[in-house]
Amino acid sequence: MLVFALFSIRRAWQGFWRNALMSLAATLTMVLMLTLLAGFFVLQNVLLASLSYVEQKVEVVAYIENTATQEQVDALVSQVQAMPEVASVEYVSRDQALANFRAQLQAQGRPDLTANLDQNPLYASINVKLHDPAQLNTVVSAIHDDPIVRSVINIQALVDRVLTFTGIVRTAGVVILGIVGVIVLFIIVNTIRLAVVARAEEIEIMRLVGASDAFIRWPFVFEGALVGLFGALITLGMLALAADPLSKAMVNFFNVLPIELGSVGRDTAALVLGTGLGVGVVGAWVSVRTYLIR
Amino acid sequence: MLVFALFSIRRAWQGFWRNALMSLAATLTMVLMLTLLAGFFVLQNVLLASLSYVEQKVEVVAYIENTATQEQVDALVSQVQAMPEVASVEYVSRDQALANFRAQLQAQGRPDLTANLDQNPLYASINVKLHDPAQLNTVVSAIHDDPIVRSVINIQALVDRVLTFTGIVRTAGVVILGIVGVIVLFIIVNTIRLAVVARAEEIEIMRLVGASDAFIRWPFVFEGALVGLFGALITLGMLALAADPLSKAMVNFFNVLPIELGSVGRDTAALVLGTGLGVGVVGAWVSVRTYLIR
Amino acid sequence: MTSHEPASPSLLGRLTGRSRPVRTSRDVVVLHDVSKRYPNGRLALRDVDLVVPEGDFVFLVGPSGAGKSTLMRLLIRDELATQGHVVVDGNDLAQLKRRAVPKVRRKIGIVFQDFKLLPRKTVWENVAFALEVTGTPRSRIRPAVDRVLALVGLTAQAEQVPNQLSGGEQQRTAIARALVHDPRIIIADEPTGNLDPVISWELIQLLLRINELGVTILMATHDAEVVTALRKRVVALEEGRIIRDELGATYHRED
Amino acid sequence: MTSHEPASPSLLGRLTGRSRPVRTSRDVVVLHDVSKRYPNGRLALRDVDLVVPEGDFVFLVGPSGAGKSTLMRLLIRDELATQGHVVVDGNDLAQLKRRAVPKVRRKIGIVFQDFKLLPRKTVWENVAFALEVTGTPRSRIRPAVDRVLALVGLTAQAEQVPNQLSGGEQQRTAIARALVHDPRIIIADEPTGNLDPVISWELIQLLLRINELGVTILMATHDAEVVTALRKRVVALEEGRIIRDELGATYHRED
Ligand SMILES: Nc1ncnc2c1ncn2[C@@H]1O[C@H](COP(=O)(O)OP(=O)(O)OP(=O)(O)O)[C@@H](O)[C@H]1O
Ligand SMILES: Nc1ncnc2c1ncn2[C@@H]1O[C@H](COP(=O)(O)OP(=O)(O)OP(=O)(O)O)[C@@H](O)[C@H]1O
Ligand SMILES: [Mg+2]
Ligand SMILES: [Mg+2]
Repeated sequence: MLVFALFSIRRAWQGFWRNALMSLAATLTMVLMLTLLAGFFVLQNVLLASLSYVEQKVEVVAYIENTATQEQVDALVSQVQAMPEVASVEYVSRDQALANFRAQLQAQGRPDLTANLDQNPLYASINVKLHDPAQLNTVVSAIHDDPIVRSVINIQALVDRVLTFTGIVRTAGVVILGIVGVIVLFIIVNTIRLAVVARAEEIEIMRLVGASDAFIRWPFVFEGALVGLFGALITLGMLALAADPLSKAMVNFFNVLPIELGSVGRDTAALVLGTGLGVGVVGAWVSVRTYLIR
Repeated sequence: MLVFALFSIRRAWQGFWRNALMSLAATLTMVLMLTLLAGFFVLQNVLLASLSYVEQKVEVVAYIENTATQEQVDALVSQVQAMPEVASVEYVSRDQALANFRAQLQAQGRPDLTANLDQNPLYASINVKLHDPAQLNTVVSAIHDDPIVRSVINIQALVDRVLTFTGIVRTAGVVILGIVGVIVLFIIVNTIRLAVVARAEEIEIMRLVGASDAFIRWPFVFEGALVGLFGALITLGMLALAADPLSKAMVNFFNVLPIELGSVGRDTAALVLGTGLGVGVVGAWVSVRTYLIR
Repeated sequence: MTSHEPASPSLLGRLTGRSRPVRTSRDVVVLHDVSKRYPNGRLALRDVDLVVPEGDFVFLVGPSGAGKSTLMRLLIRDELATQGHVVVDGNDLAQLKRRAVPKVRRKIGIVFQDFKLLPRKTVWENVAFALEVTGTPRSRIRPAVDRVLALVGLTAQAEQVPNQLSGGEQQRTAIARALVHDPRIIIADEPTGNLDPVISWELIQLLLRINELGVTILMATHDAEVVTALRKRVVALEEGRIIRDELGATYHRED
Repeated sequence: MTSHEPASPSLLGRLTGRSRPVRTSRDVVVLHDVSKRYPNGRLALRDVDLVVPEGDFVFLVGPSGAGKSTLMRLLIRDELATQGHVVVDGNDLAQLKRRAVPKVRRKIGIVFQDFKLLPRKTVWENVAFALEVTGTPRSRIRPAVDRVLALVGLTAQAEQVPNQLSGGEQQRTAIARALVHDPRIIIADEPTGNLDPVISWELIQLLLRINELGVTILMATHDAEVVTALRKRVVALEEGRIIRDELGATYHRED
């Protein structure tokens, strides 16, 4: 068994270098394709994170009548808080609302005209964040019926739009990643198959001198694995080198979006290695098979 | 000559179908790669259009002292208008500014508190649009020195940021398009080379029975062109089918950005056809060459 | 010149009675009523009956296209007979499980008419290949290959690849590969077609010596001189039929 | 048995004087002081002088590895001599421009020792190939191919691809391809190696008839019977040297 494994690995190694042209072509194709796949995967992750962030921003704002007592407000807050769809509730008093407004004006560099006011024209409000923006309606109607609520800002249309948009982008992302994945798989399997076809003669002779199927198959499978492994390692090396400057650049320019990308690095490595090895092995296995069934 | 062309084309056609496995593999690779290229090209164009739109938004706002006379304002406007960097100048009077502000508040669903004002707290302004946001500084300093200008909004930092951002995205876009392009070229040339290598024997025999270089080369070149042509046509067919729903979807969700994409369709078609044919022909030419120089 | 009698008629009798032939230790190759029609419709063998006892030396002669190579291809199960039974060393090839095929092939050493050498491997590697892929430990490969290359006179060419060899050298490489694993049966398809008379004779002497050790030899050839000189068993094919099967015969029919 | 005298010693004389040999209408093949060392260091030909007048019939004999195929490869400029001059039909091959090489090759019909048939083309297409790629109009290809296939007896196999052919049939396909464009010189490298005696003789008769039409024939062979029977010019190589060049000779040296 060990002898057999050693033999297969040695032959795979020899085969790889003996057909250097084919092998390097296959490896390079593998590298390029895996880079593409990894790139799309990372983009897809960034996209998903950004979308979650955008969706987080969806909140329900209910303006409170000035006549409402603090107890009524507290009751409303705790009632809303109790709803399973709700993530968090924040009460903004009238004074706070005015302060926010002033700060906002200042930040935008616009003249502050509230100084000329004799009374605070703003209403207090409660701002509700949801677990899932799709459940907006339930929450809105619940709040709307409370007597102390003056009005609920009609953000239904906006939310719908954001939801449809993020949904579409998400689907498109998955579809594109899927298409790129299929392209990658196809091209790698194809390259490996061509490499095997180019050695049909060798397989033929092996059969005729009495090699068993395992002796014919495994060296090719290991060779496919070798192509996959080399391809994946080179890709990961390149990505590792590129990751630092890239993520710095991202932090610099996207710092508006505090995106969580903790495990993307690990996931990408797993994806690249898995795809490389998997496609190499399966591609070789399938390609050799057609020659064995005779 | 005609006999030769006919011969080459006939042989190319035969060669294509006789090595159907190789040819179809090459064509499919071509299709996938061209689709990728076209996809990136379109994305890149959408991106560029979006960026121009964003950059268009960069404008200089100069607030005018309430003491300025209409003549002074007119003089300033025409002076600014005369600057070569400036695309357009708009004068917004104090009344207009207040009207805009009110409209804006209403649009945002916020309470209108301007009704309580005894006087208009806003200043008149001139809003300057630039041809190229990079020339902001010149314009700002020119305006700033005018006595009737109260202040120029300090959007320098923001503009810098937008410019750096769009610059980076643009460069990244070009770089990514370049990388994808190189990947595409490499893989197609490689596929064609493998197809030629697989027929080294045929070339050898042609040489030995006294075929001239042209007779050896051109059938292969035409075969490469055939692969390129088929690949490009299939790709364009697929794109044409996909274009309508895609652009509808885009119009639906990106209608905030009135992007001009008039000639992208034509450009993409030219790119796909050109790349397909070019790479097919050049790849075949180069691949055959190594066998002729002996 | 006596016409050759089948060595064990009882086997043939048994074969006709039951569909599964029984193994005998005496006959290594038995063809019973074999026909081969290629997929394109060409009938390359018709109703061939042939029994080769262990240790026999058989010349297979006949004009080009008579079916000699086809018969040999049936013996290593490269092709299956469309009719009849092919039994090699007691195994009915048509009934053989896929997994058992390599075992049978390893008992046979075959010299292909078109050599079937690997163009990217050297002479040494081409010969070693047959041992490697059947799982021979490396320690035994080296001496075996060196020995057999010396035997066919290719020691000096060991490091050349096939297209750096003369036709005869390629043929001798193919012969070395067929001998290297000490097969019990050697099937040689025109092994002297590209050899000069001197080397041809050396090769024949080699085969005779191997034959004396008990190895069965089946050799297709057009070399009338060799066949006539050796006076071994001659099986003549014509248009797929055995038209002559004589012991101690010459290349041409002696009337 | 008279030793062969170079047909036009004056040419040889002139060759030694000037580096550029002059065209003569009489000698189609002239090798002057030719040596060939392969890149791996093997010296396949040493100081070979050979003059073949137009219309000659020359047997090239010698043991395996003597350099016969190498000599033929030099004539079609598949390899270049490392020393000396190779002149074919008045063209010094070393001086020949790349563009002129195909023209010279078209004057030659060559039967390769390993056939060099295209595996994906049928017999008919393989033969037609040699005409197609040299720009022959289609209308002339069909009758020419049909005629030459009939000549070598392969009409029935016209639609088979090489691996559906017997060894001899493959060899005859290669011969047909060498004949189909009416070459002025035919170079045949062991064209009878895989043929039975009857077909061998038919082929030799064919070559003799072609030779009588004025076509020069150079044939490498190990077939002692044929060489001895025909009593044509015999050039014997050994270890890359010409050791014998006799008219009306036999395969083996007659001492
Ligand atoms: N794979 C195949 N498909 C179809 N026909 C075939 C195939 N192989 C061989 N033939 C035909 O079968 C016949 C017998 O072929 P075979 O190779 O057995 O002849 P042979 O006796 O070995 O001849 P030779 O002495 O020329 O090698 C020939 O006419 C050949 O054309
Ligand atoms: N491409 C090559 N590179 C290196 N050595 C070579 C090459 N081709 C042939 N040789 C060597 O040159 C010598 C002569 O080879 P050549 O093919 O000319 O012999 P030959 O006379 O045709 O023999 P045969 O009768 O066996 O065909 C041989 O020893 C061979 O090993
Ligand atoms: Mg045969
Ligand atoms: Mg030779």
